[in-house]
Amino acid sequence: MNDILRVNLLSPIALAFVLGVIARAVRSEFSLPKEIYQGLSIYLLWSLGLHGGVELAHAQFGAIALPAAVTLAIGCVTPVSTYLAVRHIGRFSEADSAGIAAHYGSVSAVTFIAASTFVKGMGAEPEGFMPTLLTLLEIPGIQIALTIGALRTRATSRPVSEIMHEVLTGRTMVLLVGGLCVGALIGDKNWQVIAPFYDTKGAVFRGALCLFMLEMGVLAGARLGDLRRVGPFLFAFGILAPLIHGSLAAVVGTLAGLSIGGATILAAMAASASYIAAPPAVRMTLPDANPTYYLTLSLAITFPFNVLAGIPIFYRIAQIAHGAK
Amino acid sequence: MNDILRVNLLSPIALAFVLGVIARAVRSEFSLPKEIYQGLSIYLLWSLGLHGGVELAHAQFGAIALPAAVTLAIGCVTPVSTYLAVRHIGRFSEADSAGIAAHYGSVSAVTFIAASTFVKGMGAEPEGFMPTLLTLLEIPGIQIALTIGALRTRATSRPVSEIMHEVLTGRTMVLLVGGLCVGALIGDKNWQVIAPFYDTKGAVFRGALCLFMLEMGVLAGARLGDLRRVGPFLFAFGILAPLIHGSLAAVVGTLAGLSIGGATILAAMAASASYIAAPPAVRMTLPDANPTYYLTLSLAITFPFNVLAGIPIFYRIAQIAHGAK
Amino acid sequence: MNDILRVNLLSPIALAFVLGVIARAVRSEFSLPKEIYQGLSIYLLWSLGLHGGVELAHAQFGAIALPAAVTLAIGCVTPVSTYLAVRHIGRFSEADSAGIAAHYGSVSAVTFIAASTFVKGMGAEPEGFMPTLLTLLEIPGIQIALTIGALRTRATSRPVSEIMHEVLTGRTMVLLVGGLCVGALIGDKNWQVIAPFYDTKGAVFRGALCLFMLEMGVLAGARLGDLRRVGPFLFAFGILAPLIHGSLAAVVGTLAGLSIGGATILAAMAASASYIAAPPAVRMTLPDANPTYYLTLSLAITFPFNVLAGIPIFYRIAQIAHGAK
Amino acid sequence: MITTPLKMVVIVAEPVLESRLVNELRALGATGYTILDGRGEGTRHAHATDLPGANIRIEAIVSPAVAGAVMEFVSAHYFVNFSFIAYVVDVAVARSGKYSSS
Amino acid sequence: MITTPLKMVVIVAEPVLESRLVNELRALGATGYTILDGRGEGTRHAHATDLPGANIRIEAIVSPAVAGAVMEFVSAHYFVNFSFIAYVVDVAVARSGKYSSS
Amino acid sequence: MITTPLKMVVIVAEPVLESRLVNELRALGATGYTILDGRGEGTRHAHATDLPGANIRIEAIVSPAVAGAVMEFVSAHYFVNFSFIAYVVDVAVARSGKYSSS
Ligand SMILES: Nc1ncnc2c1ncn2[C@@H]1O[C@H](COP(=O)(O)O)[C@@H](O)[C@H]1O
Ligand SMILES: Nc1ncnc2c1ncn2[C@@H]1O[C@H](COP(=O)(O)O)[C@@H](O)[C@H]1O
Ligand SMILES: Nc1ncnc2c1ncn2[C@@H]1O[C@H](COP(=O)(O)O)[C@@H](O)[C@H]1O
Ligand code: NA
Ligand code: NA
Ligand code: NA
Repeated sequence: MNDILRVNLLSPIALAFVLGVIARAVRSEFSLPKEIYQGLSIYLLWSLGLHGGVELAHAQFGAIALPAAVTLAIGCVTPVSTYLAVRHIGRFSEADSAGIAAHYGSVSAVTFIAASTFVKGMGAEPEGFMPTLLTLLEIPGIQIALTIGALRTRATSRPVSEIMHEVLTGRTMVLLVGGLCVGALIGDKNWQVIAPFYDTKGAVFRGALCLFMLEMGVLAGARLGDLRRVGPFLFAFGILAPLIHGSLAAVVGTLAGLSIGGATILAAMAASASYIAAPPAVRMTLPDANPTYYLTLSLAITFPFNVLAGIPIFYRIAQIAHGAK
Repeated sequence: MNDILRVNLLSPIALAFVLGVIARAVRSEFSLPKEIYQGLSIYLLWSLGLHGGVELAHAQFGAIALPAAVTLAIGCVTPVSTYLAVRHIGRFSEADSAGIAAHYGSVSAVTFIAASTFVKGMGAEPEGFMPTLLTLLEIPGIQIALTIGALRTRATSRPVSEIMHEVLTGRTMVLLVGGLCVGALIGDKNWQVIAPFYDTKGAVFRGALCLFMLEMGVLAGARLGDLRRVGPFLFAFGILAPLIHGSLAAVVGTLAGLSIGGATILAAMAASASYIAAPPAVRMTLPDANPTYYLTLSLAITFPFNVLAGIPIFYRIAQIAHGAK
Repeated sequence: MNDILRVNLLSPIALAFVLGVIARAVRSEFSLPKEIYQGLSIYLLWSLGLHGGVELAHAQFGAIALPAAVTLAIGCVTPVSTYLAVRHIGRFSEADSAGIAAHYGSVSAVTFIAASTFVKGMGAEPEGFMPTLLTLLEIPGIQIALTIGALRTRATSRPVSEIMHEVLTGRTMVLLVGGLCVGALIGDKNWQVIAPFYDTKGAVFRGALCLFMLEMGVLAGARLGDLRRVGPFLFAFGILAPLIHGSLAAVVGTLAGLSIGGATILAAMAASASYIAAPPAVRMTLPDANPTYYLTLSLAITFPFNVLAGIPIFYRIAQIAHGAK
Repeated sequence: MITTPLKMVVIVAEPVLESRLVNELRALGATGYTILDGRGEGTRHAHATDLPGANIRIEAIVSPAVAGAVMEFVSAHYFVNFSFIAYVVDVAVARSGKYSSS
Repeated sequence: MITTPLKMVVIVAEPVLESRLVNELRALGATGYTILDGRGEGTRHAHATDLPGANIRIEAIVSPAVAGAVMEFVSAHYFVNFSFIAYVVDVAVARSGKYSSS
Repeated sequence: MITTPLKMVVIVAEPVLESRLVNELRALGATGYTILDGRGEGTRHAHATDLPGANIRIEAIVSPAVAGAVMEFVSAHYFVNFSFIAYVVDVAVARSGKYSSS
């Protein structure tokens, strides 16, 4: 276990993230230009979709049914469990609880990418259809949480349907779903030509990921000051929730027939909290939910935890689960 | 023919473009940051120039004379034919006709790049000096059309000479002409070192081109709503003009001694309408020409037609012409 | 010598820079988007740090002690010599003299990169720890010059300490020092995976450097108009100072045991004038120092001189010094 | 030359509100608007963006009546929950016709 | 402190007009200007840019006389064919000398 | 609706001054500010940035007293050595409480 943790902590991705946090901690004004940061995330998502599509074209669809079902189930469970915990244990307002639930119900694509990179580095090649599962998990969690919120709180300031259209047509979905289709259509010959640029195991992709994680560190570091504001309950929640959601997903994923790599990635998805699709959606539908809570949780607690410790832990659990099978 | 069309439609470039259009059609707000889009186009043009220069250094200049003459001829014919058709068949104002003529007289570098990528994919290696011809075609078309406009309409609001200086020193010319010179000077040894990054047949170039085409699709999609505005005549013109200009150029190019690949690219240039150099130049010299007409034509009709159907058609015509020779 | 100069002048880096200057000279409005320019410099510095760190992990620290000492010595000598020359020979104000001294006391990372690229191209592989020396030279020069300025001129408008914090936590330091640490920690296995993207001898790095130099040329060209303003003394100083500082450093570096490549890079550092870290620091601490002087000197005179002529000259001197040893 | 006095409503708010505010301005009678991207700080910290402090600044030149309606509306809908300020500036325009939807 | 009342002419227009407008402002007596990049919508759709809605916002602080001249000029030259608005705001400046070319 | 008249101080200056100006505005009593990135030209040339002409435009809505203090302060500290202008605009705000630190 310690080995795996050490290996992960010494990966360029983790170290770049830590560097970004440190830079912020020493009050450096360093930061990637917003457009570069956005450009990198577009490139990463687009690569993920393309490469996923190419592999999807090879997958037999029998294999994907069960994992897909499990993924959707996770998308339904995590927002509810989150809502109940924050509302009834943490005693937070309905709006705050629903807002946080939307974040944990959805998924962080970067955490997904970090997990893929980790398991591939470990030699535990995941299923080719994992990016497809990512797209399945993006939506339902937000959907469910916002609906809970809409029901519990006074009429939301804007119809959920409208918001869901924004989520469904957001950058992440366009690039992932679009990339999957394009990747599945172009065929291997075309893929070979562009693979060195888009291969998610390649140097360009991983190099770009390092730069991106550096900025993620800066953004997370910028929120460290808010840690006091969220209080002890949410702080603990930000670590326990991913641990519990992720561990369960690692086991269930294994039972659903996923490889060790696949189960680890599924766990990382379940454990992760969205900070791209969810925040604006929640802001619009639940304006009285405090953004400091859900943003600090997602960016400054759960994301670092998953990237630095969670993923290797889930990997170990998946290994054990596979052994037990 | 159908094969060639299918091959082209399933290329990453075409599919990325289509994805962009679809994203827009479903009212997605996805779009590349402006600076990334500009950065990509700078990289593509600069690569085109550099690589072209390296190959130019190897070309014997006897071979280039005739194709160059033909290219200049095309640059003189297309704006005039366009002006006459739009003015006398379409009955549009002199300003509108001259404005549209300037766009069809000039060339779209991205169409050129798409054509090069297509023919190289087809194994029909074009002449090394094609990028040089591209620079020859950039200017005269605009020049002629603006002069027609200046003569026919009331005194333009700004001297054509001043505008032409802007066109001549614009991004495209600096990067293409500059790149050609640099590429021709550095020699093969230096080129080898940077080739993987700048090679127009390489993965980085083609990967970047995909991302660029994705945004091109978004930009074209954003103008689909204007299709109603341009009316049936211009719509038909936006498809027939490139077909006619391109087919003739494919034949003439073949007679001028160009290879199948070269003739196809020449045809694509003749068929294409500029949407980078021409619009601002026309806007300044012919302010009463309606931008909706020339921009919608260039971006939403002619560009997609060439990229999706025109190029393979011209390629087929070039094949036949070569057979007939 | 002429050979070396020619080789350097025909390098993509030098030619790209010249192209940028020419573009500006013909009043072209071409320029890289600010964010792309910043993104490129972040990538270049980050690569420099990472690769340097990887090599640093292999260096025995005995070898680095003496060169490090020499580097710090240079950091103390160059600002003083600059101050004295500008103040007492050039008869410029104390503020102007101190401001210029801060620039020549510090270092231009791009000049460092150009020098590394040049010597590696020459087959004179430099020591792995050179980037470490770069970080040593970044600070003291500015520090000393600002202190001189603070002592000589009326109380500065802002405490030097505060400014130094900004310099110490600035982009360059975060990426270089941070990159060195990350690079030293990840180990060769991780490095191999991302090397094609970050290798400072690789195609991506050098390709990106060309684009960056193109924009550097534009920025330098934008200041050519100010050459009149700086007058003959500063103009001569902008060429003689790097010549003298660089030549001495090439010799001293050789005596300190540096290889020909290492001594050349050290010379380039000593000769170079900062234009990223120094300007804002000087602007804040010495507001009455004329920015036109130090910016034109750094960007439009000394930088081009080093990149086009200085580096090969220092290389030759290092060769001779090594021969004499 | 003859210029007409009108009001310019300026709103500085979280970027997430852009499309919504634009629609509401139109609905309330504004015939146009100009948006600038900026950053800032105020009396609150909440900000649902991964780029802390990012803001949009919307300015709309409208009739005094529409200006009042817009200020009413935004006070009622945004002041409580959002990073949001709104103010009105007197401006003199040419072509005043351009600014009245009626 | 003593401030002097002056006029600030603000122009929102298509980016393609930037260099031209700057020259004309100088010619009409403006001693400086500040440009911000923005986006917007108005009553017309024409926009000769591949980025629909992109605009520049130019503000120039000038004397009332120059302000009038600028409004005259732009009304005559740009209102018909370009995406273009111009308005005047009252401002109070320090160092009023800075703003008169004479 | 009821709006309160206040002053908006607008500063256009070199980007290097940003953090410093923000602190000084707060110290002088401003409760917030909005910054826009721009470019421009004036009567002076000096500009310590590798991007000639780049500027920041800071606007702060404050009480008349604070406005006066800010203008005093910047006149004394920045006009001589920096590319810098400052002007005051009358604005009418809602929620005037937001703008007084007291
Ligand atoms: N006094 C002020 N002057 C100028 N802009 C302000 C002021 N107060 C707030 N703002 C802007 O309005 C945004 C939201 O303010 P707040 O709701 O107080 O967080 C801030 O981010 C600033 O950009
Ligand atoms: N009422 C308005 N308020 C603020 N900005 C406007 C208004 N009308 C037009 N604009 C700006 O002026 C530009 C040109 O307007 P137009 O000529 O109506 O297309 C638009 O893109 C907007 O940025
Ligand atoms: N008359 C003016 N109107 C608008 N902005 C101005 C004016 N004069 C100067 N500026 C702005 O203030 C900055 C500094 O001006 P200066 O100190 O004259 O160089 C310039 O770069 C412009 O952005
Ligand atoms: Na989740
Ligand atoms: Na053409
Ligand atoms: Na130096």
